[in-house]
Amino acid sequence: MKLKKREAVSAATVIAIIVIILIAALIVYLYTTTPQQTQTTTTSTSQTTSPTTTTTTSISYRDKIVIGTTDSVQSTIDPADAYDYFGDNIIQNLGEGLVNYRPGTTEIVPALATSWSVSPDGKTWTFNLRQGVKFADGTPFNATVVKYSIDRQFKIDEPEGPFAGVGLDTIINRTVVNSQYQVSFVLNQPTSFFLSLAAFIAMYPVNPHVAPMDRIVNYTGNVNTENPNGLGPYILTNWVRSGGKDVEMDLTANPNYWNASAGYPKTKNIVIKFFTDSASLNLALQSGQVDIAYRQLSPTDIQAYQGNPNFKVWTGPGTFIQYLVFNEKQKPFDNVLVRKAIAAAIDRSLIVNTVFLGQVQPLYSMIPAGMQYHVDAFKVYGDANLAYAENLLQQAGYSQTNKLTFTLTYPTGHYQSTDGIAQAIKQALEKTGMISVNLASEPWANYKQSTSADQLQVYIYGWYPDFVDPFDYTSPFLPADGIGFLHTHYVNQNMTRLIQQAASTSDSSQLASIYQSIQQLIASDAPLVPLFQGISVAVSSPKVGGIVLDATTIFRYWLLWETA
Amino acid sequence: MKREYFSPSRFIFYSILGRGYGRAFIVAGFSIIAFLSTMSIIAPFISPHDPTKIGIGPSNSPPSPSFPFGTDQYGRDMLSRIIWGGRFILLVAFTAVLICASIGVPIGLLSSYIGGNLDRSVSLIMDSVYSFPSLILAVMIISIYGTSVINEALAIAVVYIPSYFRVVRSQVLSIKELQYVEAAKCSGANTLSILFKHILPSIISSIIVVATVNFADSILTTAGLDFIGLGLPVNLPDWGIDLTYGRFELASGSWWVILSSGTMILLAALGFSLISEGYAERQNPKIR
Amino acid sequence: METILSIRNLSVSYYTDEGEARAIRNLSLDVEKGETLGIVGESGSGKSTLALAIMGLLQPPARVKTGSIYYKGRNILSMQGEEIRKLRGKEIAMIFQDPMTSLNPVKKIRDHFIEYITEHMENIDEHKALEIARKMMKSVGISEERLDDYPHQFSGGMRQRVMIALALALNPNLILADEPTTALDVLVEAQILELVKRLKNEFSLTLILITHNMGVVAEMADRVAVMYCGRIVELSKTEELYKNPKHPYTKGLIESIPLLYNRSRKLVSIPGHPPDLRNIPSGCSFHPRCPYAFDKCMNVEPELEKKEDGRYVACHLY
Amino acid sequence: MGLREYILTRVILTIPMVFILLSIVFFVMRILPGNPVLLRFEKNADPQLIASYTHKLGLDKPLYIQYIDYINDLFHGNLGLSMSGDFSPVAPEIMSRFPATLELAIYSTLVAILLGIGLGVLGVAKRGKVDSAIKLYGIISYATPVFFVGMVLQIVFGVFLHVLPVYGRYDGTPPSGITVAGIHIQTGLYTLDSLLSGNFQAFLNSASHIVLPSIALGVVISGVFVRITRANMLETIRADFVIAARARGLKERTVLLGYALKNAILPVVTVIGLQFAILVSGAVLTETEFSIQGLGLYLVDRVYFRDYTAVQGTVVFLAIIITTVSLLIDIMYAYLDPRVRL
Repeated sequence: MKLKKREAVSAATVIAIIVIILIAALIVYLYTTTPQQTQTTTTSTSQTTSPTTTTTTSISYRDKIVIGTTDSVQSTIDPADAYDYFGDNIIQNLGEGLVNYRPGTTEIVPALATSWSVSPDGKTWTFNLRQGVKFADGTPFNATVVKYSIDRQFKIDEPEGPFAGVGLDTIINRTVVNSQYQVSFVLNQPTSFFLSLAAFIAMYPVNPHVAPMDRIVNYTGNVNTENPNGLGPYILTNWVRSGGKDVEMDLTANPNYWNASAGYPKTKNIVIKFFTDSASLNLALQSGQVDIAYRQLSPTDIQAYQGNPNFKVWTGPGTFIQYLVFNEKQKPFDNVLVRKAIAAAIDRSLIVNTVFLGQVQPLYSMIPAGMQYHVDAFKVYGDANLAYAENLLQQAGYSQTNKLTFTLTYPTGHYQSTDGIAQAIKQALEKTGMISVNLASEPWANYKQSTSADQLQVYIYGWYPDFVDPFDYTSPFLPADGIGFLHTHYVNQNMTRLIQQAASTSDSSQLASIYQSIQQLIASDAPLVPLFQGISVAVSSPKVGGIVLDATTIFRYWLLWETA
Repeated sequence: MKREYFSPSRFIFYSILGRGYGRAFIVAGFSIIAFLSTMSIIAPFISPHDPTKIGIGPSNSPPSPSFPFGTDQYGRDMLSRIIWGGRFILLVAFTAVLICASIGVPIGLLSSYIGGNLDRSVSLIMDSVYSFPSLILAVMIISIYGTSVINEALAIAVVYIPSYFRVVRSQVLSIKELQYVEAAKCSGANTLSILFKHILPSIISSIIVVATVNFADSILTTAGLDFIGLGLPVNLPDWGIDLTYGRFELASGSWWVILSSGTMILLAALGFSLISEGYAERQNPKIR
Repeated sequence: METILSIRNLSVSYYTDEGEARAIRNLSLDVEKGETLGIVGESGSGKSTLALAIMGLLQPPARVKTGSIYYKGRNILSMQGEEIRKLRGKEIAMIFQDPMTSLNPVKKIRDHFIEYITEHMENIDEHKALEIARKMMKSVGISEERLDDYPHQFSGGMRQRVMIALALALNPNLILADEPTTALDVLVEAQILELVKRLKNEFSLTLILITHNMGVVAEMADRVAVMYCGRIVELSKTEELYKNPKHPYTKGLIESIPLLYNRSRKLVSIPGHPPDLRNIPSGCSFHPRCPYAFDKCMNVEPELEKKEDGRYVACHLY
Repeated sequence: MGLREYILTRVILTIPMVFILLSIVFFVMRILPGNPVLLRFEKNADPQLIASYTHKLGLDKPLYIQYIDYINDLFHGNLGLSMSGDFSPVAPEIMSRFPATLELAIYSTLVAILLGIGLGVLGVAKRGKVDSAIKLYGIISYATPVFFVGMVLQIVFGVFLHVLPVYGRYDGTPPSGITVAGIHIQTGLYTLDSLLSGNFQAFLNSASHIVLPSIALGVVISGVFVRITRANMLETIRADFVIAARARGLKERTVLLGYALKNAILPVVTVIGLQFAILVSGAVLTETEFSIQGLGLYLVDRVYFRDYTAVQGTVVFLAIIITTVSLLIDIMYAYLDPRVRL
């Protein structure tokens, strides 16, 4: 009888094992029957051609495209407040700047302003406005509206908003209405990149009937009275928000859009669906719940989609960069030899190929490649230059037995694959035999706090551009007091002087030499070590067209189309 | 029914592995746990690679002779990660069990032995916490104090203290009036020695049942914390972390990462569940 | 006389982790139509197991090892599914020991009747079934309004009346009463026994009365089978058995009955305990407790044999 | 003890239990050294701003005053101001998130009960190997991380079979309920709202979204139900009244369902209350996995933003819900049992 019982139990175990094996076999079978992913990268570069020019009229288009993202509007879609990637991107589709970028380039083209000029002293910029433009609710657009919008930014003065964030509050002195359709900005000092700032959402005009002078417009559920924008290609028709987290956003074509006669937007309705993480976004794309996945699929996902005929992978230059930061208050990182040794020992190919599967590019300057005035300044160190690194470490007093030991901290829940980056850095540095790295991680909010409290030694940060200009890749990292948001405590009078010059010079050959000096100085002092620069990637159904990914990082819904 | 009293040798042979109901479950459970713990302890000696080292193999390569469990997204060896991956999750669970047993049992003993209003108040507090979900409280505590093995263990422990308290209390109340305790009282033994010498030994098997359930739950809660990003640092080799991050690779075809790590978590929780089921059967043979 | 139930060489064991417990050992017995057969013995002698075996209700870990039970020529033990289900209740009904727990606590009495009757007789609708129920309740002396009550609203004796009413509802041939009055107090016990007696005649039933109470058997039975350790050790007419018990165990049982009218007699109890069924003594299983045991008793197990006076005894003394 | 006294005692006992739980939450959250407002403004820490928000949140008062305020606020349904974004009140956010969690809880409990009781009865009815397998299912499903089950379901049904949505609660604008006699009824339970408004398409839309999450969570919880149903069934199946029923020749179906199950099911009801804790923990994970914007995901999000009041508010809300549910289930149990019902 005892035997009998054992039989029963073991029979059950056998059944369980068989079930598990069957499930496993099913998964294996299903995977092996899907088309194998190939390593060859089919670069489907930005197809900017619009459907009307490439197709015959017999093809019909869908009037709705569903976009999936893991982003979320962090607080509001008010240009006085929104200073996060997705909030800004929605404003770029619901609103319009005085000037804008030509899709696919960083060339500034007329938008709400038809022409502009700058005074000889470089301190007064005058814009001639497009006439007859109306907000979605019919409110006319004119110079008073522009002045109202800029004055409102000053009045609200949100410390965490975009206006103060890029320093517009210190750049602009006042706004002057010259006539109904002409407006001038008087600046405190000549600013070479003011036109780029004019294309930034902080200077987007808002609807005075929706946006009160002294208050940020919060969204409480009314799409008609709580969208301060209204000059862009789309209007907001539905926004499902729950507990500060987006669920779905519906946009529809703005009938009053100034460029509507040119056939924009291409697709009448845009639906944006929000996902908690890349895994759910990926699943939704595969299950057909979304047509386009943009920000943020994992490198593995993207690799899997390349070569899959059921999907189209779109890539564009990325202006997102990531870099290593030293806090010079933490010994021994006040020693330039130590910083340089680390800069030399880092192996970018390990990060690029192993962590990101080749989907990012190695970066040798804080100014990303492809941007004006970029110089590969950090190439002087090379990659995994162990001999040089060991030499520098010996000079600093370290050896195989007396190792340089420190903690590298990385954030979680904010950037992609930071654990892999940190591990790659650790492995490369420890190859010198003279460095021992401890890894630590903190959730993003704690991480920022620890940074501000000077508690971290070596850490990782990333940067998205506010406006497309080298200035935005130097000045924020290198404040005169060495604090800023990075807390490097790196202070160098020459650097401060060079950055001031870069701000006020508008001659491009002069700028080139100034930025070259800045980049070389960063390399030789190594307060920061650039690691890599991202590539913008979107994956869509093969029927989708019109995705333009360029250095501006603006995702333009109004160019999208999809065949039925 | 006759009550069995504690004797170490009898306990080992009869309670742990001895014949009787639920033996198959208990033996299976203990084997699983012994296997997993041994593997975790000797991981440095048996692991073929450094579990944290990236780029050991190609990324996301399926199981092959050189990488029997495949590799993950960074080209780390999954076999090594599986071998190492039990260390922290089991350590957290073990610490949690240790903490709440060493708080819950003495409180239960004292409170129920002393009785009166004190017992009533303590019971009320314990009852309030008893049905509270461990994950929620753990999320709350970790959100404030940050993640570490000890914080996670503490967070999980808080919710489980009442389980020990309740089982100890109900047993003590029934034992308290028994003759040999009365006899010990009369012979002038003090309260503490009665509690720990006479009462504690006779309730140890009930405590073991609670502890095994606690173990299984702690493992699942730890994995859950990993899943919502409040677990241990992600660079540690850990089953929960591999299962969480493996999910991001799953839809692209890397099933081996979640299959191996998920199975290990399941096995660990299953091992303890089997033991508790076995003991439950032994105590109540009807449910066989 | 017609034999209604015939048990042949029945052996039943309980298979536990601690070993095989032999509850019934090679037992044979015939029950004649219309008689009341008493089966007596201490607890653990296998009486209740025998009752369950007759009903085909043995559950694991109990199992029939050998033997057969013929009811009207059909072997109950080889019956399956519907066949045996239709036999139970319809042909053979059972009355249980504890009326407190033998009724479904979440069902009204009327529902007990209705489902019982309709599941056995397809051509009877609920309405007619209820009529039968009313009639049966009346015949056991309970007012029919109480059909709408739940079991917990009845007293123990009333519940046993309900159980009896239920058992007789389909007019079965054979009634197995397993300690029907043990759980009741003495006054109620007498009422119930009276009721059973009356109904037995009214419905011309065959009754197997299982009890440990020698007094109840003396009152009710035509014949008595004495069980010890899974075997029948003595079987004879009730009067003869009481007047002249043969087997030492039977003697012991009878001597342990307190008699009101004979206080001078010394009350004797059987020394020792019934043996562990997993470890039954060799030879006569009663020998360790038997005052007359001799060598043979320890080695050879006596068979139940018909003695010259027509009585069956399993003992080497005769 | 009569039913009325029982319920009364139970209700009275619940009050201090809720109170204790709320106090624990309060003190655990306050042991944190430093000012939570500082955590929020890591970057541009303007002392004046911090002072004003500290005051606004009442964090400048002595601890015991804060405690009194906290309890007082709770009585008025006020869970404080969120520390992220615009300091909006937490309570309305929680209420807007609650239906999603409730809907998931209802359907997954339904799945768990059907699966658990079905398998439990099947095992007892068949015994032998089927029963061993079911018993093992009960243990394994309890030991499986809920998100592991979810992953497998998402891959199989969402990606390979393309039959069910793998995330969210609804495609498009959720159903708005119905207006009856000037009163607008909107439960926030999309499946119910769509039925109320008679929109069958909307019902299919919302129902298809809830299928996978509730199966994932339901399967995991069903383990407890299988085990408890089996144990109770085995206990009742040996009960005298079941043997008596068999002896009356009742059909096996009637015996199992009408006798054994009908009596075994009552204790299962109490388990619904006990497994509620597992359900809530599981909901946090399931909501994260399926992007359901319920309370669980809210909690996780707010932790990430270090939104201290929102975390506290959510935990308090859950504490009240959990205590209430267990109270209601105890009362329901008392009503269901005819032995108590008099």
